[in-house]
Amino acid sequence: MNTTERVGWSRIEMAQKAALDIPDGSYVNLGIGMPELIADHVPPGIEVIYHTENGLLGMGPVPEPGQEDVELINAGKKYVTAIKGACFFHHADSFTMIRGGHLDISILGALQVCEKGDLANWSTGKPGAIPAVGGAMDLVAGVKNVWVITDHNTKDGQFKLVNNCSFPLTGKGVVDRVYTNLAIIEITEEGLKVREMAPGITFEYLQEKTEPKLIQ
Amino acid sequence: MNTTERVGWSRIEMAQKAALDIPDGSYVNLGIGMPELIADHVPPGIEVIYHTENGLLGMGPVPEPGQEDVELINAGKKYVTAIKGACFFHHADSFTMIRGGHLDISILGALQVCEKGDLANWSTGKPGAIPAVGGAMDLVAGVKNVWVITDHNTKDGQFKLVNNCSFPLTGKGVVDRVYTNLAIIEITEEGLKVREMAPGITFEYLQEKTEPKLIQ
Amino acid sequence: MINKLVGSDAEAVSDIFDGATVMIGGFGEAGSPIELIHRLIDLGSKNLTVVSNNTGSGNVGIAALIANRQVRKMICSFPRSTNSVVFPELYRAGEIELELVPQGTLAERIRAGGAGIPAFYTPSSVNTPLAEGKEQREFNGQTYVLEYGIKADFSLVKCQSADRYGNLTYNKTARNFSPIMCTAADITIVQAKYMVEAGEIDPETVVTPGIFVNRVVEITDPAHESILVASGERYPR
Amino acid sequence: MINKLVGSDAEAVSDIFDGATVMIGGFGEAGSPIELIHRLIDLGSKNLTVVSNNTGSGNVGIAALIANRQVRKMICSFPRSTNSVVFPELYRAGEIELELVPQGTLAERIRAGGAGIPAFYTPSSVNTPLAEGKEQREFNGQTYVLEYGIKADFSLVKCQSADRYGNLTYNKTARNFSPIMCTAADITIVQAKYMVEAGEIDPETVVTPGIFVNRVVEITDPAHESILVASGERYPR
Repeated sequence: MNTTERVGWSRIEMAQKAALDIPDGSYVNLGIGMPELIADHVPPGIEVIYHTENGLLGMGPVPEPGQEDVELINAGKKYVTAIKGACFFHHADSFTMIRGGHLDISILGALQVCEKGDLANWSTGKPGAIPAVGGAMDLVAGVKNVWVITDHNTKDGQFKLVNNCSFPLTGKGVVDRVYTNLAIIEITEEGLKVREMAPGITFEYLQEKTEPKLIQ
Repeated sequence: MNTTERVGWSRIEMAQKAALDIPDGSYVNLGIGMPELIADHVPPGIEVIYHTENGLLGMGPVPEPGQEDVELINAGKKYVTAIKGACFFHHADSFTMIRGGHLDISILGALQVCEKGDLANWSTGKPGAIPAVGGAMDLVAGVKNVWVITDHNTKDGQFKLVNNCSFPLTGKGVVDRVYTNLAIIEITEEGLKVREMAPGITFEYLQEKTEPKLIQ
Repeated sequence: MINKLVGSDAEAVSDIFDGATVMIGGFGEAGSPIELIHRLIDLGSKNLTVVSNNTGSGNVGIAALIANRQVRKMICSFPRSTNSVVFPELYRAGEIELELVPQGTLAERIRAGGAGIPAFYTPSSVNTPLAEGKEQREFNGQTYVLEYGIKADFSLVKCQSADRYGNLTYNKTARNFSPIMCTAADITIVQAKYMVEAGEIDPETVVTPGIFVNRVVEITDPAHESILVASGERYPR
Repeated sequence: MINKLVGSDAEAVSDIFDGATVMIGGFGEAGSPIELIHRLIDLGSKNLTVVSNNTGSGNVGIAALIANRQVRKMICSFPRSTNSVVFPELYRAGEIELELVPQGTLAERIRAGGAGIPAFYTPSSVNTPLAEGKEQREFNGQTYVLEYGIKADFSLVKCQSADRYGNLTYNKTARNFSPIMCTAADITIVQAKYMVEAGEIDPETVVTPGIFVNRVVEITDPAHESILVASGERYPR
């Protein structure tokens, strides 16, 4: 398998696809990494409020150079800004929002997602790896809709959409939808249902890159 | 028994006695009724911070006439003021202070106190009585020191310091000290220990007015 | 654009259904959302379970809601106060149910409901009649009672300032149960004394973040329960 | 007169004993009380259990405390970050213990410890390795895991403004764990950027009420972890 050539949607296009699905007025938590790109692609006229679990509702864009504030950061510890109408709060209140089901959408990265919606995204379980979980287990347990945005396969061509996760779980049966470079896939009672495929991607190709049987 | 003539300390004197025992810098919650009198008798030079469980730390004295604010009240729903350095908070935070053991002293009224420190102060258990508990059970469960201030006997001469409470309990083994019109009594492992008697009160008289055996 | 301001108090409460659980902010009259309660009386929804620290006084506000026979059950800590006549009469007549909860346990149960915590252990009420029939357990040699989170279909609260996002501030001890009730309801309905522009409330001083609020109605000059009671007001008149 | 201001940061931490449990505020560098941590390094107390979301970066602050072999065990959610080398090395060598806790569970356990709640149920971590060996229970058909409140002997936090009563405000996302840590320790020690007169902080906007604070020291110009790390600073030098 050629692992250097990118197939299907670019990272930006993936973020655009996810951004288009966010309803107006949603409260959204974006995970570290690729999910962060999504905020840049929400269409004009749609107002989305971003929550960052370290204590800010109403997170704004990255600050202008020179305007960074070491005490205004997001969960990825990057500098951010606060919109007009934002508010700050402590961690117990922040996770009241998460665990209490007040957020509409959590968009996360993934190591593996299984056809039942199990998510593994915090640890490869390798000996010597430093386990670090952060807020991921709280997000998947509490937020109403959990979306994953990830490359369809690993860099060395392994499945990320699997029959059963081999890595330690973040949560069981929690993922509702997956955005990859190849397709948008809904996790349904019946299994993985393909909603949309990237231009040039055939169903057969997609199935080849996916361990569980897909529903067209 | 003559029930109209008051014996021993006046209510003011009882409040003075209790006030003198409050260490400088204490955080204190005063119950509704007689305990409220205590704040007026703390000696100059002693700073006490009053907590009222409806959401104010740093409660000040009763406002000047005409200065009442219907949104600044204490747990007894009376108008109060706030000192410089006060703060307002919601009920879950207020009972974090109480249940979490952050308050130094809770001073309450009582229907009955038993020699093991059980307190009954919220219900006579009579049919037709409307049960109402408020914050009393939280206060006795959480505050470091629980003091009771009460007349030594009921208006019709019944014991209030009893072998066993007949009224429904507020808490078991929670009272540390009782201030009455006749005496100041410590609740100890050995039983009720008389620390001080009001002028003119003999130990024999005090024992006669008290069901459990007193320790001199 | 997010804008939680609704046109009227009547509209704000219009979907409170028969059998709903409704949390109502306030400790005594401080923080009691009288106008929202009166619109709920106008609406006439029946068989409500009401979670509120008290049962009101006189014949206005919560007391009037109870008098109008809209409340099947009260969950509260102190259903008795000066000028409180409506609840005691119905309770003695066996016509209203009461779940009496210690005030701190009530607060914690509401907070737990809002925070996704189904149950917790507390030392309050152990060895008292209010712990009877409840599961108990020892931790570090001390006994605790298991209590459950409470959630509501609706919360009705009064605040001081609100913006279009639903960010709220309160006034002094009128804050009491309202911030936690905002977190524990499917639909939180707020009457605000002042509507302000987004950003006018310093982000450091927001008490209720807007995520917990669904609807805000501006009531610039809210009635005060004690003044209504003193003047013998009844609702409905 | 109540006055919680103490003379120096060294004095503020001087009774932190060997074997103590110490909560340290901060999420990454935001809110990390570097000066108090460095004074704890000067003091040299050993066998500490440290509760903090992260394990620090570079060779200053929490990372330096760990590097100085004062920490027996870390209770945290994310012991890994850019420029984090000290903890990973010791952890791989089996020379420091780790209790990994989901971030929201960590926050709730600290809050519970401060609020007198010995234990609670949470949905977070169910069906994951972090729930293994823990008691589980169903409520309304969903599975939850039992988690315990955490208390500490000391909490070290950084705030923005403080008065003599110990009332505190914070700065933006530097607030994070500090308000709940203040409630959960026997002795809460605070480094404040500004000491202000009692009453200067609006009573509506106090974030940590003074009852939760024992000692305050003014550190007008606190160091920033990222700047120290970028310039290759080590503590002790």
